[in-house]
Amino acid sequence: MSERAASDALPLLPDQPAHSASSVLHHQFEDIEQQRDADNFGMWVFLATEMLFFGGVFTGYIIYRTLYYPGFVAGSHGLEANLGAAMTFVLLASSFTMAMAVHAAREGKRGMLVGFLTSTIILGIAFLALKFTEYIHKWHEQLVPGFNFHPALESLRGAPERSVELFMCFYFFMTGLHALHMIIGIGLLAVLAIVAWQGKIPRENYTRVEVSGLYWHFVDIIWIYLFPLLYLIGGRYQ
Amino acid sequence: MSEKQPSVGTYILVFMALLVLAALTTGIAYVDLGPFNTVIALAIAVVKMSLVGLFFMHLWYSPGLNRIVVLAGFFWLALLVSFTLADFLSRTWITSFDLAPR
Amino acid sequence: MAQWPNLRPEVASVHAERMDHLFFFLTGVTLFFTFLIFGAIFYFMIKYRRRSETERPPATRDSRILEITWIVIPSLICIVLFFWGARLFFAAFNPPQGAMEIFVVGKQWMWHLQHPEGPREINQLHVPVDVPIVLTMTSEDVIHGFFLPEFRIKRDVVPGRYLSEWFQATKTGTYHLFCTQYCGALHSGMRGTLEVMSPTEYAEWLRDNATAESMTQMGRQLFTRLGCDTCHLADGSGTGPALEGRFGKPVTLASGESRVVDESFVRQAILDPGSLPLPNYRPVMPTFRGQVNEEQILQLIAYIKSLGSSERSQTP
Amino acid sequence: MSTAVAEVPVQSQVHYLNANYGIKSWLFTTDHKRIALLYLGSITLMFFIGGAAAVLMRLHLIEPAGALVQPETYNKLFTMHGVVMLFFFLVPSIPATLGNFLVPMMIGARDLAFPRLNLLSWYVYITGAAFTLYALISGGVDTGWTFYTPLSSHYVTTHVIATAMGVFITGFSSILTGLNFIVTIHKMRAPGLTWKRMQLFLWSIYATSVIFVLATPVIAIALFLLVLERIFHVGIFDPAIGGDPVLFQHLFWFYSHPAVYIMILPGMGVVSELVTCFSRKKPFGYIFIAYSSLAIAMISFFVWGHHMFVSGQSVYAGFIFSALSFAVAIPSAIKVFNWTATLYKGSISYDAPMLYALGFIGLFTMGGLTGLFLASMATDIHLHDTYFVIAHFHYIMVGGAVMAYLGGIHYWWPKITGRLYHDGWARFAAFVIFIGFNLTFFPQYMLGYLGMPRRYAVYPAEFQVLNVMSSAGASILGVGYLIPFVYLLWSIRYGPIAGSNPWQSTGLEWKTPSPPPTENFEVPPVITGEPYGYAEPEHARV
Repeated sequence: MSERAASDALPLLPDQPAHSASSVLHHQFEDIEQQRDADNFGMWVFLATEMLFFGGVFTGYIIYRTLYYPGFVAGSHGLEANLGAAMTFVLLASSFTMAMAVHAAREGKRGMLVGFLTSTIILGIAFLALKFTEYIHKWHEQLVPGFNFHPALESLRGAPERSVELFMCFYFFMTGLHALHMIIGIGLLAVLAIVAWQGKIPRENYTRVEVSGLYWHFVDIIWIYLFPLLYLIGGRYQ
Repeated sequence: MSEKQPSVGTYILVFMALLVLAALTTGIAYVDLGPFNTVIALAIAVVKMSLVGLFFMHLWYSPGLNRIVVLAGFFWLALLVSFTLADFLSRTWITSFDLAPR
Repeated sequence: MAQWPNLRPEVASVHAERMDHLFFFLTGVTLFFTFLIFGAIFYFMIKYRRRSETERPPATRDSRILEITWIVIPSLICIVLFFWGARLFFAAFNPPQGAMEIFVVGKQWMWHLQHPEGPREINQLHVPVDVPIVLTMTSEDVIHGFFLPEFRIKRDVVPGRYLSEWFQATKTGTYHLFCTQYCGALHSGMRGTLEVMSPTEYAEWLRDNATAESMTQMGRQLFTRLGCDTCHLADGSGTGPALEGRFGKPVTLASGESRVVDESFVRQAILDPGSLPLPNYRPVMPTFRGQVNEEQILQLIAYIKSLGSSERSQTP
Repeated sequence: MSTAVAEVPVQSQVHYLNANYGIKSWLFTTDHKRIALLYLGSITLMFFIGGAAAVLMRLHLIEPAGALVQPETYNKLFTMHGVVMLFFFLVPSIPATLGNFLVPMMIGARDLAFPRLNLLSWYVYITGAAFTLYALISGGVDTGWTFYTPLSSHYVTTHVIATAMGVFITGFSSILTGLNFIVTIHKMRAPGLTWKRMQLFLWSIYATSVIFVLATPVIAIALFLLVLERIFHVGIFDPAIGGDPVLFQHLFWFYSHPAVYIMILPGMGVVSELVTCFSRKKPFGYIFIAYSSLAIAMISFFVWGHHMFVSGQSVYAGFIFSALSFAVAIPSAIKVFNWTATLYKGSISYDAPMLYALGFIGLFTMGGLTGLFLASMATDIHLHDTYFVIAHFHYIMVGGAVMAYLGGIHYWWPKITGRLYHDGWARFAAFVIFIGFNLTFFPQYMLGYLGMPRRYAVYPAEFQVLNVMSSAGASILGVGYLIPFVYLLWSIRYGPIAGSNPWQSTGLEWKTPSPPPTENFEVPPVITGEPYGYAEPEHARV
């Protein structure tokens, strides 16, 4: 893309009426450059709010981890680390395909864009499937607080049952919140894929794809932290 | 933002690095390093986050304002965590009767 | 008929006196600045009122010195207020040695108050004058707040924890006791009275209200009824550690962490033994959660304390 | 009426109100001015709901044993008064109405950065309000607006989930509004409008938006965890499994203290505009007022622990929070001194907006200084959760924020509706509100010092005289608030036509005809000079 000064969007002369003909530019912006800057900046501010939204429950996690460390270690060993690792790989792959989708949108290649968007959606659904199976396992192991929390003795590993239940509360709250954001992301991308397939995403204005990409990468980053903090507390060598 | 963009090659390189780091995180967890397990796991997570943030989310190429917003987000998060943790940890310093259960 | 209210609550303790001094200083600062601002506004409104519609007042220069003065002066006042308040606060929550201990259990909409000598009261507390009284408080359900306005002390009563506050009455009389943390429907009914009596009256009151056993004796009965003495033998040969002379002293757990055996430690040991593994004892102690309520735990603590506890050490 | 302009002002033919007609043109509008009016209507409705609860409470407290309702109902009244007044009136009041209307006009833009997001924020607000009104109608909630656990999560049987979800949803409306303002102020300023040439109202709206965006998510997660704990009967605040109720208080107050600065900062912005316009003076220490808004926004996140000095928080954390609470008082003091200095050698007129502004400065000084009583730890032991706290925050919110809101509504009313209201009635209403307010809340300072706890349906008899005085003041205040409602609506139909600049203000928003066209400016303005150029000759400033 050329340098900013010679940006390819037609520079609007000051006395030209504000709303130029192309439907791409919204009437309140001077030029396409300002619109893209505003959209991305707005998304980053929204991601800052999401950071603090997850931050609230991370704060609780950090506090209770320092207060009830044995319970957290025991609870963490109750989780299947291999399943967690698989989910991490799936989500990193989906981030890659999402980045490629944004790249395709930039280049204006409709087929590649739709292809990468659908592969991101498929990987997202795969992640949710893995997550759902893990929840089923936890149900069978009777580790779901509130419903049937009767852990077998050896799964407590000597830690008090209350602290393990507290850890499982955190496990379900944090991964549940993350899964909820995944579902919203998949819905977003599905709509985007359809709109892209109909060819409504022109080369000059692909910010919708870019913004969805930012959201998807953010949800991936949350999982990058969730995996070590929930599954690998104090290492898995015991 | 619309200026330089990472090439496909960069994306593939970053993706490979992420996969290696993910494998590393799980691998190292099975090695007994005492307290360092947590430190290393978090360090790897920070590196992965920076890779995704800088390249996949184009922070490396975007104007300063977006970076300031990210830093502000981290600063406020650190504020919430540190002050709350300060309360919980300093509860047992008081020399009088109200000692929090440990 | 409601008589005209006095504007200052009774001063019944030395702390109340000191706190009032800070309160009056703050009132002075507030009144000074309020009259300063209101005065300036009225003066300017009258002196510089708009004479004619087309009046254009000349521009005034900003003055950096003025700005600095009204940053520095409020900052100095704030620094003084901070240290004065913080020192008084620290003193308010640091009871003197050997204070008389009263156990308080807050329950939805009533206060259970228990004297170590045995008498138990509801919504009423009788204490001697000129004796430092420490209130060790916990709640059985929601958060309550124990407020003695005439002593200017207040502390929330949080379930799952012991929180304490202390006072030393300098005047006899009947004083208010309010619950100040909203705790449900009859929060405003959760009130009581504090009777401060002369030492002789107090001794006489204790005799009149003497119960069969003191808290310690009730604790011993509970200790045997729940079967604690089958493991915790006096000579330490049982499956559990001997408890004689352990209260108030540090103990090292299996995880190497050293903790002082205080009320919270004993309460956690009773309700959650698994979380306090000892180095050379098997973790077989069952939890007594659900079998003992807060008052019974306090009685067990009183009994364990009476097993020759060392002088109450001020933990680090 | 001091604004008799020479030529008879004629109203512009086509403007944003008559650009198009019909319900759909209002419900699907993306024009920031119309959205501001939608907010104005819904906020006024919520204000009267909250106000009704307040009047009932004050009537109930006339007698020590309670004159009107059962204690359970009283608990529901003060909870609903708190929730509705704070989350549904004060938080969105100035930013969503005056902010939405004025920010694009003050920076010379055609609209906000994301107009559709702006409309979505109103619908999210209405959805949240619907949840809370459902809870109100079907039995109310009696946990207090603070929702402290474990009372709210395990021990009450009222509609906690519906109210908590209502507040949770309305929080997103604040986030969207804040996000919109931040992006608009950063990215869409007119050419030549540098940060130092922006009007002070924009500085305070920007600072408020920073708090909106960074604080609201934390109460969203706190209430979300509370609802989960209430549904599944187990959660991280549950003392039965080792959870700590004080953690909920940390998460709650991390939002709720910056939220009180969300409520007052826009009011400060309005007062900066009013004081300069009605004394025809450049603000004294413009940069100090501007930067103190940002300083308040920043430091307000460091101080939340002063709500928890006696709630089981550690003494050492208390020291940190107490010191920082004193630090946050300094920027407010700077603002008050600078406003007062602005009046010096000015040409002050006593229009209604100016009366509200001067009332704000005086009452905000009282409110702010009584905050020092609660920041200093020792006096907070005695005064916490008593009527002293009630008086303190009402002096700031009612004496400050609501007065500034009314002043702003009166000041920009000619620009919003193109009509002038009857100034005599307006000044009378301002006077009645000032008197009623002081009579209501000043006795509560004394009640607090005497030790009367807050949230009490019944109280000892010795507090009755002061309570009766307070209830008397409340009735005057209630009447005072009804008067503007009448003559402002009256002025829409019958008020004289206002010109584009009835107060001869130098604000950029007054450069548009009133009511302004949908695009605000026919020709996008270019800014050359400093703001508030009252001393310069009439047309020096474009």
